[in-house]
Amino acid sequence: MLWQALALAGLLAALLWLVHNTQLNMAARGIQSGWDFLGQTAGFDIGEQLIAFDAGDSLARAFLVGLLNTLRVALLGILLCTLLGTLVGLGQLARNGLLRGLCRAYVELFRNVPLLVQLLVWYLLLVEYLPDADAAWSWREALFLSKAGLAFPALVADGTGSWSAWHWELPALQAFGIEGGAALSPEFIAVTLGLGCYTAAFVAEVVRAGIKSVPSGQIEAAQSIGLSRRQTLRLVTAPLALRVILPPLTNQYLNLTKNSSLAVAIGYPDLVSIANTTLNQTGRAVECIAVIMLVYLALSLLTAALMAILNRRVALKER
Amino acid sequence: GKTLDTIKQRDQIAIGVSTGVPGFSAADSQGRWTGLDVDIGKAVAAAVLGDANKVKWVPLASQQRFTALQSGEVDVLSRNTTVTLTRDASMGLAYTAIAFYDGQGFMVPAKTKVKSAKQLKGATVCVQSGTTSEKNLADFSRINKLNLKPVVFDKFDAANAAYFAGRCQAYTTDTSGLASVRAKEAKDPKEHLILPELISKEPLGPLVRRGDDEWLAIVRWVVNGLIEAEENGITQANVDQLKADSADPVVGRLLGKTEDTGKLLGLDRDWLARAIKAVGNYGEIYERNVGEKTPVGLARGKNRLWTDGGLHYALPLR
Amino acid sequence: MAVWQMIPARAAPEQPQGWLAWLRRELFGGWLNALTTLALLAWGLSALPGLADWTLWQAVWRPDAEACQAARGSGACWGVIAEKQRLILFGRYPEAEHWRPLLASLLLLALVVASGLRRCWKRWLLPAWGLVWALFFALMGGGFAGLEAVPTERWGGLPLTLMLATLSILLACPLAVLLALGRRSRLPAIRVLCACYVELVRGVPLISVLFMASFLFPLFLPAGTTPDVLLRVLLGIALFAAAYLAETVRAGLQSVPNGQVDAAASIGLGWWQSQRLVVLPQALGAVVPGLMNSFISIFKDSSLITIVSLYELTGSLGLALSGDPVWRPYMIEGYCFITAIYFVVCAAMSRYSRWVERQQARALTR
Amino acid sequence: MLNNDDSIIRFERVNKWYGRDFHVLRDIELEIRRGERVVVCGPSGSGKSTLIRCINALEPFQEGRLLVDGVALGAEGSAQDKAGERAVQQVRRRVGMVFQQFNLFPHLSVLDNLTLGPRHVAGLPRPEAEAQALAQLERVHIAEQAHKFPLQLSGGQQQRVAIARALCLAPQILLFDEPTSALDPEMVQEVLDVMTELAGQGITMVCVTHEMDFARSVADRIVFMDQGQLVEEAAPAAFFSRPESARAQQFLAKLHRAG
Amino acid sequence: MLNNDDSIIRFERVNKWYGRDFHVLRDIELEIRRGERVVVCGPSGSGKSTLIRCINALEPFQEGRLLVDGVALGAEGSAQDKAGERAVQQVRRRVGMVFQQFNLFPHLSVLDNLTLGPRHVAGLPRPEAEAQALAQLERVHIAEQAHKFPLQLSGGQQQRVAIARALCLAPQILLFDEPTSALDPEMVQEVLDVMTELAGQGITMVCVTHEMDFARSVADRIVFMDQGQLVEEAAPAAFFSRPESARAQQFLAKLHRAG
Ligand SMILES: Nc1ncnc2c1ncn2[C@@H]1O[C@H](COP(=O)(O)OP(=O)(O)OP(=O)(O)O)[C@@H](O)[C@H]1O
Ligand SMILES: Nc1ncnc2c1ncn2[C@@H]1O[C@H](COP(=O)(O)OP(=O)(O)OP(=O)(O)O)[C@@H](O)[C@H]1O
Ligand SMILES: [Mg+2]
Ligand SMILES: [Mg+2]
Repeated sequence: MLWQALALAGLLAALLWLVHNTQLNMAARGIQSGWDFLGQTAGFDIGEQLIAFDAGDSLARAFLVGLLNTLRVALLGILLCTLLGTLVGLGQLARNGLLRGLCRAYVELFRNVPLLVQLLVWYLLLVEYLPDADAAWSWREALFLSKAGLAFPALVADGTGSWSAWHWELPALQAFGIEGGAALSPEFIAVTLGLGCYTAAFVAEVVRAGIKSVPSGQIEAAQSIGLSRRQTLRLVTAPLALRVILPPLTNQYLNLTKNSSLAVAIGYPDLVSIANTTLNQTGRAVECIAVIMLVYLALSLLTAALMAILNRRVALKER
Repeated sequence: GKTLDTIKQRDQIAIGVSTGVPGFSAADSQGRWTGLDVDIGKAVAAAVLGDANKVKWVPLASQQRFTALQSGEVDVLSRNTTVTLTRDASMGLAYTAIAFYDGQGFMVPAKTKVKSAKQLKGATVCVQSGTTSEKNLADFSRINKLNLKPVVFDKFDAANAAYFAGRCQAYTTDTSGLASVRAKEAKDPKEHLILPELISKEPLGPLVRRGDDEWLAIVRWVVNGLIEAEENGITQANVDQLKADSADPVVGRLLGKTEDTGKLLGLDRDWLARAIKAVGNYGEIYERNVGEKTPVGLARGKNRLWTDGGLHYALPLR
Repeated sequence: MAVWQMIPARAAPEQPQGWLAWLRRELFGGWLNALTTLALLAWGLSALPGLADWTLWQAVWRPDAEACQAARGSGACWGVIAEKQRLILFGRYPEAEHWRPLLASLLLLALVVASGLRRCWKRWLLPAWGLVWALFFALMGGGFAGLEAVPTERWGGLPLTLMLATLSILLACPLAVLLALGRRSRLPAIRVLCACYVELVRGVPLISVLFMASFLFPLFLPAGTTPDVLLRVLLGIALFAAAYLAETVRAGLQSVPNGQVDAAASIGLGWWQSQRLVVLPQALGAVVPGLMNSFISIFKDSSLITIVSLYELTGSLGLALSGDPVWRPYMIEGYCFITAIYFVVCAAMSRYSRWVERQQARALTR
Repeated sequence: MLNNDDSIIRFERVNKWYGRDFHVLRDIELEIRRGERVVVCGPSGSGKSTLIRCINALEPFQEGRLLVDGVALGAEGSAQDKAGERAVQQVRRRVGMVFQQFNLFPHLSVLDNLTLGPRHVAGLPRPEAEAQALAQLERVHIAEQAHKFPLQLSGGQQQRVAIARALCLAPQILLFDEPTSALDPEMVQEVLDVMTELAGQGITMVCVTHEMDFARSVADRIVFMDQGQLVEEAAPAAFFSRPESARAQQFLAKLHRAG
Repeated sequence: MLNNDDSIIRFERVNKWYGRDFHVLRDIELEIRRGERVVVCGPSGSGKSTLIRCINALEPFQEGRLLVDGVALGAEGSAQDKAGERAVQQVRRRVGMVFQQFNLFPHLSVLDNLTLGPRHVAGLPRPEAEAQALAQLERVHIAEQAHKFPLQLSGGQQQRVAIARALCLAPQILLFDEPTSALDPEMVQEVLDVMTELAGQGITMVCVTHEMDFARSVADRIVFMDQGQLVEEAAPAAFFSRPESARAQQFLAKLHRAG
């Protein structure tokens, strides 16, 4: 009891001290604080946006744009790492020695190099080695790949609002690169590829461990009731392995989401990048960093909660 | 004031500089800091501590700079920082003097044949985050309906690298920055063109923390003193001699011969003489770091003295 | 009823042995297998020559900017490493003094390696750590005995990476153990506190912690008492890493059977004694791979401090190349160089962890 | 050795090694007749499990030949790759197996455990497969547990489900590998009872067990193994009263002392 | 109940619950004299382990009082926080305990296992502690294993190390919780032999065991528990020949059938 009270009191005192210092410091230096700045106009543009945004919108909306950009990268990265990771993980268990070796090498290489370096390399590869926007590689005049990213046809509305107004718009070469259609920026591609490939190495290990964790007795039992190799995999091994795989896989998804914050290093306007800009424009450092932390925390807790529900749904029923 | 006391006590000034803008503050191959911003810092150190080398240089990314100053990590922020109302009024900062008049411009690869920023419709523009440049760009784009697409990097060198790699069709920052980047970092400076438009006013100068007026005054008057020195023909070379035999009452006042201006600032008589002795007058600093004979090669332009038709108008030291 | 005769054991019929048989079995056993092999080989053969050309045959090895320029696109320019290696490895440390960071890093590396060997687990190891750290900082910082003083803002490159990684691991470990013990404490307040800390920290990205350490932390302290930015970043990484390590340690604690605690109590050991002498040694032993993985992460994560303008290995590569128009185009070669460094260190760590696991299994059982 | 039509399992000089040096089955010659109930016993590690796992093609062997209900399982590497695969599937359809650790599929309900084979191997539609599964569950007296999950059952119940699962493919042969040794003492009897019931129904059974009471009352023949060889085979009465080989005598002596 | 000076353990209406509802020890009244050898038996789950773990203060109880060698262990929450802590330490120095699962420290050599208590609790310097540990190892006849690690020993050897470890603090009382039930049958006897030897040396022993032969030949008294209560206590001869309570009769009958 005494110890608990002491620990709590100590912690509280430390916190109070920090808050007090901060207040003193901020007051002494005339730093303004508070959340009112979220309502101010942003005054800056954002290069990529899922919802309409221009410099006249509020900072709150800028944060929202950043958050959506983060989610976009995270979701695509999760998709990529799951696909690639599963393939590589299965490849590590393949009968073919060459394939096994390659997959092993993939895991070792991507796991043992810092993600930041990988992101920088991907980005460098894209902007250094792809052709300039005005000399883009094109595929059937529909896909264009260049330093400006990947442009592809998109459905667009011409503003009249009726259904017939929707039409396919092809990208085309203009004075400053590719216009029209939709495009993925090289920053986005680099972040997605980087996150996806990096996390895939970890997912591969998770998948491999999951499959190996299925007791051999289960597989023998399946064989002894006459299931073929593929049926065994589909009906017994996979569902059992999945239950083992799911929790660590969630962790990897969470890691990927958190790691998407490194996008700031290569100029992708994710939440951290927007917060950084805002911090500079308004000087509200405490608030901006709090926004970053709270948003990621909320994302983590949300994902964890969802996965916990899923986990419970698939958990083996015991007495 | 308190700042001055602590500085004297630790016998060192902490000065925030940028992580690398050639001509303003950049590390040379020996890792020594050089540049216009750096020289101003040195002048302050010489004036206050008597030694231009008693400085702890703190390189700061643009997001770090204000908190570093606010929190006391640096005493002066001499880091090509634009003075704006927000920064002055709400962020716990105070500007001292303007050391460099600048304006934001664009640089494009010469081969694009773009001659004016107004032709940049729809272009992708590399820009560094956390600067006034971002906002100016947005304003310029809106006013002229250019629909410019910014690609924002957290560091100056990352933005440079992306521009030179060809990621963006244009690069925007203060023209001084553009010139210095083109001079020092372009493989062939002729391949890049700085467009004529200036889209903003960018008065750059050292900043100090709010709440210590004495310290603010010291930094402000050191900068003014350097400009005044140029106006009065005091140079690094002749300062000692002038101090010994000049009969000019203005020179005498500046160099502490006839009047003790130092006492008013909490310094000694020779403060300005030492500063000039250490780094020269404003004109010398300018020519040494960014002038036309340097790789950066900026003409004095607006940064001439008012007597020559420029904007530098030192407040009278008396 | 029947009784069989004694049958002596004999050796199995000869299976084809050797690498040829291995190749046959592994690569061409079954048509699907053979097909895979052929497809992979075809792919490899189509990609390899180009790669080999680029990395080896067409590459320029001399620090010769013009030759590099000529080979650009077809061959690598390894000369850039030769030209810039010092800047990449030591950042902005004064060039004349480069022997100091080199020596300091070697000392540190040697000590880390020595600490990994069972043979060196002697009494002198602890004082050795103290001594080496003292030497490290003395060498790096200088300012005595004629050594030029070098402020921390000029430290950079590999020594900085090594120092940050090792020191933050050293700082994080004890904290992690305390947190893990705290999460299993009988006292609810302590349990909740530790759990909150761990979960909160694990929920946010490292760079937000680094931002906090480098931009915000000074605001939290009384004016004028701001510690060096290096120290703050170091603390930030350590506090962050501790949360992750704590979870690993906790898993280890859970793997120790309750009976061990009972037994320790029954021979009269108190709570702290039984944790220190009985539970922790087993718990930490059980999670060596997990701990090692965390260490690898910490080492890799040290690269993130470039984002807050400290020039460790990744940052000093940018410093070395991005400001130099002559060599900037060869960034990719630079990345290959530091990638190799990171890879070697991390792979060595994971090899080591596997070795330890095998050693443990062998040492403790018959 | 007779080659009469009655034989349903025949080992012909089967030899098996683990690795290169560990000779685990040595020149096994054994013939089991249709409907016969054989108990295999012997000390731990003598190769009993390996022997019956060969019958189900769960283990390959390196020499000799094994005929199971007319299908030939050849030695590993004997040139019949593709045919071998098919033979294995045929054998497995005719042989049911019950494991020591039950090996029920924990993610499927009892009913799904039972219908998995019939539906995916025999291709029965679900309703039929379920009807049949329920019938088998009746046979082992746990029809009321059909919708529970394996881990919700007691050990004895789990093992009975495992037996029902083996029966669902209507096998010619049932193999048991120490079906009661993972059970708590109280539950052993329920499983033995079910097995005794089955034995009365004319199915061929090969059973590895140390339950000597069961062996005595149910088996037609007892096979004693040691160090990978068949050492002795005899009718239960004869085996228990006067074992011939020294090793069997030793083994029985130990069992008695423990019992 | 007598309050003679001879008594070394005395339970006074001890009651214990697990959680709120599970009443595991009910009004236990039990007195054990110095030098007495008591065997506790009873069906699984009857609370035997809980009972003797209370003696070593490994389990707190909620009501009543327990005197161990003159030190009083109070009920949980009875106002003696700080004193309670000290009492627990005192008790544990006087009581040695041997567990079913041995609970040797696998990361320490046999010698270190034995010297851990003496060095860190009694504060003995290492050489002395080691000398004493070797003496105890002699006593259980495995001095030659001193430098091995526990997992390198057989179960019987491990249990003997555990006994030696308990002896190293020179306890007044030795508690055994089913010391042989985790052992392979061949190894049971070696441990029982060691225990019988110890019993001849006058130390107080409380032993939970189902080894009835051992109980018969060594115990001074047998205590029979069921459902958390003491049901019957008697001299071994009397207990085995004519148990009084119906439950003890049942229990013995089952044991006989199994044996
Ligand atoms: N996959 C394997 N690889 C190598 N050796 C094995 C393998 N499986 C079993 N063995 C060894 O083969 C021998 C025979 O094993 P088997 O399981 O057939 O014995 P068993 O008679 O069933 O014994 P038990 O009564 O213990 O089940 C044992 O010594 C065992 O250790
Ligand atoms: N920590 C606990 N929490 C809740 N219930 C417990 C706990 N420990 C034991 N029990 C329950 O208390 C009862 C008595 O346990 P105890 O271990 O004392 O029995 P026992 O007589 O030693 O049985 P056995 O012969 O199986 O060892 C059992 O029903 C057991 O399930
Ligand atoms: Mg077996
Ligand atoms: Mg018990």
